[in-house]
Amino acid sequence: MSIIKTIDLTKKFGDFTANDRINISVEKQEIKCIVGENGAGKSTLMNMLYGLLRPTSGKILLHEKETVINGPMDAIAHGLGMVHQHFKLVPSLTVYENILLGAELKKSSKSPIIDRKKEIDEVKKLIEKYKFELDPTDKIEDISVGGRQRVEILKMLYRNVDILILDEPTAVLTPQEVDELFVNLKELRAQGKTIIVITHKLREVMELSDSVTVIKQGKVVGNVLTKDTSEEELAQMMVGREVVLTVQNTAENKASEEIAYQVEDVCTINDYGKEVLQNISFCVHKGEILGVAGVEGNGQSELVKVLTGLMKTTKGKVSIYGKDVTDKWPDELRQNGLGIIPEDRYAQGLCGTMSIADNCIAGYHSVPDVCKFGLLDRKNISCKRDRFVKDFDIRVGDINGNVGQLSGGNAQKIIIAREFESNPKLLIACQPTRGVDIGSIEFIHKQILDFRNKGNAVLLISSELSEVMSLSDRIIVMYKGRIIGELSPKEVSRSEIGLLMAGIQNNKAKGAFI
Amino acid sequence: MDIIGNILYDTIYHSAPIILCVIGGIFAYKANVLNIALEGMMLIGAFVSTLTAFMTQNIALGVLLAVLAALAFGVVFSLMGVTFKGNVIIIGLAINLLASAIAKFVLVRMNTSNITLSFMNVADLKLHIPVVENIPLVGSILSDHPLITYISFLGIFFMWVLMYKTRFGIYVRVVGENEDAAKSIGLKTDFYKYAAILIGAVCCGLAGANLSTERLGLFTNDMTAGRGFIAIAAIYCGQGSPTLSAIYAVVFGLARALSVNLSIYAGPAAGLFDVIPYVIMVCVLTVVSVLKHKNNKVRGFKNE
Amino acid sequence: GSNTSVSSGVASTPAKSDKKIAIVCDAAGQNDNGYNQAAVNGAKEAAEKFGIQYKVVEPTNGVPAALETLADDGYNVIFSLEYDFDALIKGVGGAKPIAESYPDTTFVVFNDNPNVTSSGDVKYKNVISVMFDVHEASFLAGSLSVLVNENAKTLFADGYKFKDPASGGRAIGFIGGTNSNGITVFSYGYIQGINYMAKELGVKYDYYAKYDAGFTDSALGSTVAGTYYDKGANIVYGVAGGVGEGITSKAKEVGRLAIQVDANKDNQQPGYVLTSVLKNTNVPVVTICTALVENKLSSMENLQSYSLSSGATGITDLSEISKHIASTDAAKAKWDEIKAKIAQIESKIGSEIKVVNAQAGEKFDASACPNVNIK
Amino acid sequence: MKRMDFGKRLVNSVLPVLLAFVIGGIVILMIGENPLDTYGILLGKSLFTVKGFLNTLHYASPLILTGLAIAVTFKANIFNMGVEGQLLLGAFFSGIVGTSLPASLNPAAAQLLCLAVGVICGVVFALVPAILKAYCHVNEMVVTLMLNYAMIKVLEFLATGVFRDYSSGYVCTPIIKENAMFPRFGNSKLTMFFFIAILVFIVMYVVMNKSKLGYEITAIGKNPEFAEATGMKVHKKIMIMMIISGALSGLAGAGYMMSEQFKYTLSFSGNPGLGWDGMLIALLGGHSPVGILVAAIFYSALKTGADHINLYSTVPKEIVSVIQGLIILFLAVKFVDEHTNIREKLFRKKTGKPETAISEEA
Ligand SMILES: Nc1ncnc2c1ncn2[C@@H]1O[C@H](COP(=O)(O)OP(=O)(O)OP(=O)(O)O)[C@@H](O)[C@H]1O
Ligand SMILES: Nc1ncnc2c1ncn2[C@@H]1O[C@H](COP(=O)(O)OP(=O)(O)OP(=O)(O)O)[C@@H](O)[C@H]1O
Ligand SMILES: [Mg+2]
Ligand SMILES: [Mg+2]
Repeated sequence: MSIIKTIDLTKKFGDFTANDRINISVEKQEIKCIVGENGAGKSTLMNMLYGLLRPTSGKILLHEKETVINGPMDAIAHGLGMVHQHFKLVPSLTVYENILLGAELKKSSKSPIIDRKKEIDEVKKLIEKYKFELDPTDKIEDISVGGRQRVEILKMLYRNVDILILDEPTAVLTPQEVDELFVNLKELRAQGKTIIVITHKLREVMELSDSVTVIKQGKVVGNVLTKDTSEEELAQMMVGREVVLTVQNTAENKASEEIAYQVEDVCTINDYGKEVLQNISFCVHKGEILGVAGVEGNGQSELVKVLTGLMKTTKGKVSIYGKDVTDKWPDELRQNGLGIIPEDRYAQGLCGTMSIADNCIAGYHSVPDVCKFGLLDRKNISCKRDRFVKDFDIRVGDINGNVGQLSGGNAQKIIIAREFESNPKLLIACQPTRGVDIGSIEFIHKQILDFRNKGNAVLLISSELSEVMSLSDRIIVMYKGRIIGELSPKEVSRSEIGLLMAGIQNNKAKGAFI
Repeated sequence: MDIIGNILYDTIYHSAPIILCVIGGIFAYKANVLNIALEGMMLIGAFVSTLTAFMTQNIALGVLLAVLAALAFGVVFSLMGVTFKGNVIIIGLAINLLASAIAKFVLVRMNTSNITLSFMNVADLKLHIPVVENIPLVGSILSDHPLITYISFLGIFFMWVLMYKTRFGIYVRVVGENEDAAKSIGLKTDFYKYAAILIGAVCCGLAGANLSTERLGLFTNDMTAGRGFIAIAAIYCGQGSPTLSAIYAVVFGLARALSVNLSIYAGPAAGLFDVIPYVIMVCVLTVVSVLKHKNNKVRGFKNE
Repeated sequence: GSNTSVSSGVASTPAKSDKKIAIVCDAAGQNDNGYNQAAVNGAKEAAEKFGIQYKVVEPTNGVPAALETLADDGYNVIFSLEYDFDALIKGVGGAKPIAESYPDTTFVVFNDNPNVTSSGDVKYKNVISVMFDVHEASFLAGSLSVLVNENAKTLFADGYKFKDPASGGRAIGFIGGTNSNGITVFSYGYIQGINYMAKELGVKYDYYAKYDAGFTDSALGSTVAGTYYDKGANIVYGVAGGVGEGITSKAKEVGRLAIQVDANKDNQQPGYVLTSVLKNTNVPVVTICTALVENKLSSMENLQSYSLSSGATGITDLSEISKHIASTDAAKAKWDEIKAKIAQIESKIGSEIKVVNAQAGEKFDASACPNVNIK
Repeated sequence: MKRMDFGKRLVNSVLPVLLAFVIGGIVILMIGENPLDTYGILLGKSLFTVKGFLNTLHYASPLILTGLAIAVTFKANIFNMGVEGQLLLGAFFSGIVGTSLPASLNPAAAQLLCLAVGVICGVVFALVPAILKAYCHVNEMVVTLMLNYAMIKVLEFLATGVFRDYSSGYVCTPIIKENAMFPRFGNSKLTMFFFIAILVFIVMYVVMNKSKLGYEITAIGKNPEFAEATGMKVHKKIMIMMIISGALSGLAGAGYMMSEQFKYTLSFSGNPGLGWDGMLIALLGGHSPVGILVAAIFYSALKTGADHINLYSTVPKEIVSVIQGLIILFLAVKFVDEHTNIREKLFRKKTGKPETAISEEA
């Protein structure tokens, strides 16, 4: 018996069809994976099931009855809960307040005052029932990402849903946390819940699911049972052609002895005065890619901010080819030969409401060929833009339009073009392929390797473990603001790095502190 | 001793309308809507309360209509700002201008430069608090204020409860902090923004009635004289906490009281005393901000 | 509209005239219940009497612009109530003085006599300066204040809360809008009046004054007055537009007295306004309009001074406050005695009593008022 | 695309004005007057006679400058509400210098000197909130609002004290010397000041639209984090913008002093004040220099028109304030911009609120 079924479900945003006559069916007590590239329309589909979006046409059947879902509360009333890709938690509130948000317990039915004690007790019971690890009185802003996800799941379980939708739940977890989550999910399935998981990590699909639906450009292109398929087959369905799943760093390590980038003893604190970077030291040689691995929230963000001039150090020294650049501003760093692919492309890399041309010069808008006597040379800028678009195969609808209209991959390519074309000697690449489809990943990875092969240095920071492992010549792992170990990607396994990322040091990590 | 008593009494006197604006304004602040129309809402409250009292000789009705008038402005503000998503700073400025223009227009039509309520004596509106009244110093400070002044101080506690102990308060804060989270649990975010703005309007209406009818028995053009902006400064200094922001309102009241009471002794420099409250506010704001950012190592201004 | 008669109007009386006059208000506007409004009322009266047309203007782009436009439009007499004479008399920005550009228009300015050459001669025949001897009126108010203050217990019934003069009640307050001659002229005359009476009675008075209360924030007026009442003042004199309403409101609240200015505002808070120091701008307006219709304008003196006897200035007839004098015989007798005393002083002003006229540039010497202790 | 944008902007600016006029018209009808006649008087004399139009241009001069002063900061989402205070300070001291100059000084030199003093005063005063904002993260809007009140009081103190013209019956500083006054052209009030304002307008047009600084201002307004990350040194740019804003305000004050007021009075800048008018003009002109130029002239016509309403009709001129308020109110809402609005919202979801971006797309 199918518990959820959609019939020709369609969603249009203006002229753009995000979901095109989607037909899927989920059986009771199964784990269903939905895969697809970024922007394929997975979240849109789930948002319609959860009532956040209204379908343009088509039907949703719940328990084989046609149902109109008028918003999240309605969905929950129908026993359907969702954990979003971007958590919907309130950082300044506590765990219990977040779980009970919208369903607060009052002193009595007439009293307007909330009963704090009763609420905490209730949440404690819930946590015990599902054997999650959480303290109900912690503030969300103080707990780990994994913990936040557990809060999101509990939020739904408290509301007694029997269908749970998880949108890219593993993106921010360590391999160990992923395993734990999978155990939790399988346990929930055993207790009778139905689970839909959205992901584009094919390895996880194979490990977790009972059946898979593949969506491409808003259409269902495949519906298979997990046991009948393979990663390669799924990848081909997703992209529509054969793809190299990961570009391998096959070239021999030609790293020279010359140190291109040296970071010594760097520390910094966050707004609350907590030391979020503790004595970070490492160096990158010419012709080398140094990967930084770690679970998000362990200081990589701060490290990147410090290294790209967005944050100041409290201590330590950074130098590029021997030149001290500690606490220099981003423009000075760029003048010193640093190229930057920032962590969040729409926050730090691009301005979505400015034109493509304007974005093509950002960060390099003072160089003489675009700026003379303080005035911008519009003609040269347009030429530059046209060159980028051609050389990097950036697909733009309206060449005079804003960057916000570009797809994620193409937007990222603007940054890649801008930074590589300025001939840096050192590149800091932070999450270079986040939110980019498999085809573009291939392209970007190749660019980075080529850059390295020309004898330049690269610092690669990514939460995507496979990316770090396949590209880097050396890997350092960050945990709680410190470097917990350095290893060679060729000598360690995925799970060994995973342990290190979780703070558990094993003996293979040579010289835990460098 | 006497002068200290006077200064403290005046502190309460000058603080009351600002506190009302503050405790009303914090909800909008928490809901992430910058309401700079506090000034205009207070002015229209002051105007309508006096006008109504003048025409009906009924002060309670005056206060009621003042609140309704401020509410009407609140509705306009919400409609333009929340429903139509206009720029709230501009809307706030417009409302401030409009309130002043409407009052002036009506006064011109009434052929007068101000409305004086000669049928009543504001001294009769003062409440004598039975026991407190007789305590030396304390009595002279805490007793003999009009009703809305007491309401303003009690309001601090009430708003604190509303903000931190009830669903409504939590939801307003959630809407301000993470609108997506609010939507995901089915909150009508616009409803909470409206409510936050309208609470502010009610309080501003009361503040206006307090300022004009209740304490002076008269309305003159532009009589709010920037008090709404002071309230905004206090809200910023206190970061939207009802108690903390109200304390800043009192600080301003104290500065005003000092400037009025001490200017007698200041000789020719007395004119500069009026600068004190504003300068104090800027200094306090600077100190608060420096403390808040003392650990800030991140460059830039994205959060402001 | 119902207010046509305020902004402009034509007389309904048969005596039709083709003459036009205009009043250019100062910042307080035509409905200030005082100085401007009185002038407007004067124009209204003249219109009814002589059938001339009148126009009231509240300038937004400055007085000179309004003067020029009105002169262009052929107004015969333009009364300018604002202190803004440079464009009219001296000419600014290389332009000719307005008075010179429009020789056929008569301009009337108030409270100052800018229309003189460096040698003291009249500069333009078509400019008339109107001065009020408000310093003398203020002097009367000062003397009255002391007399009332000393006898407050006797004069007034219950309900008032005067501070006993013998124990700290010998203080008087003054609140002015800005620190200018136009304001200090009132204050200095007032001080002298207080001093005169205090000396006669052998007492000393404290004098509290604020000269920069502005003209709008009545709440401020109320609190400042409050501090003066607290200091023992039983009477506070306000020369500060809308701020003055705050003072009377405070007077009522504390059960004491205020003195108002410009128009007769004694019934603003009946019983709590001792008197008003008048500056009846309607009188010169009517006088000059009369000259206009009688074609005697050119022969008019270019400096018109309105003394106490003209009725254009002075203090009110005290009829409003009289209603609040206690009904005891003692009170009535005392009140009559005070009124007689004031009348007697009035007759001496100008001759025996010389009052400093700050507006005429005379300096005030505080040491000449030993019985007033200026705080 | 560009044409569409322009059309949209035009509609978004014109529609609120029309709407405000319609509502104002209803009010005028309600008090029994003819709105069309009133509006005819309001705009006719100030726009459609030569002298009237030149006078309108004259009164537009300070408004062009204050409008630009507001726009240059507002465009970067820096809210310099202190334009009024900066203008007054600039005006005050240019007036003081103007009175104390030797009468024999060459007029050009005298005028330049006065303007320079005005500019410097505006800049110095703008530096206070600028430094507090750039280096201490103090909210500039609240600070500038507070400092305005403080400045008005300080200037009143100075004008009633040391710098008082004792020969005058009211509070004012002495009138400036003849050589510091901008002479008028012909019988209208137009002076050099208008052409200075136009010159500044041209410079600001280039700065805002063609220069690197303009590019950076736009970027800071649209995405400060992006601006910082691409090396625009936002704190320095805040200083620069505030300095420009202060300089323009000071210049506006000095010019108004030298072409219209000639002395500082307590109502020097009128009510609500040239700085506040500048805010309306910047909004009306959509923060673009050309828009500001047009808006300033329109607004100036309204202001001179208010005098004419006073003279030639019986409608209270306060109706003009009501209409102004309504215009601003309606301007706040983009009438025909739903499309871009939604796009902006989408975009904001991606970048905004750092604390909510707990998990990123992977
Ligand atoms: N509100 C909206 N308005 C217009 N277009 C939208 C809207 N929401 C989503 N889209 C577009 O619809 C398409 C599908 O988006 P959706 O978020 O469903 O993708 P997804 O498969 O979840 O991608 P990801 O893996 O990045 O989460 C995208 O092209 C997106 O730009
Ligand atoms: N907010 C938007 N407004 C208008 N069009 C949009 C918007 N978002 C996306 N689009 C359009 O939808 C299309 C799909 O965008 P989307 O970001 O989903 O692409 P994608 O499939 O994720 O591509 P990529 O793999 O490069 O990230 C793009 O061509 C873009 O022009
Ligand atoms: Mg998605
Ligand atoms: Mg994408």
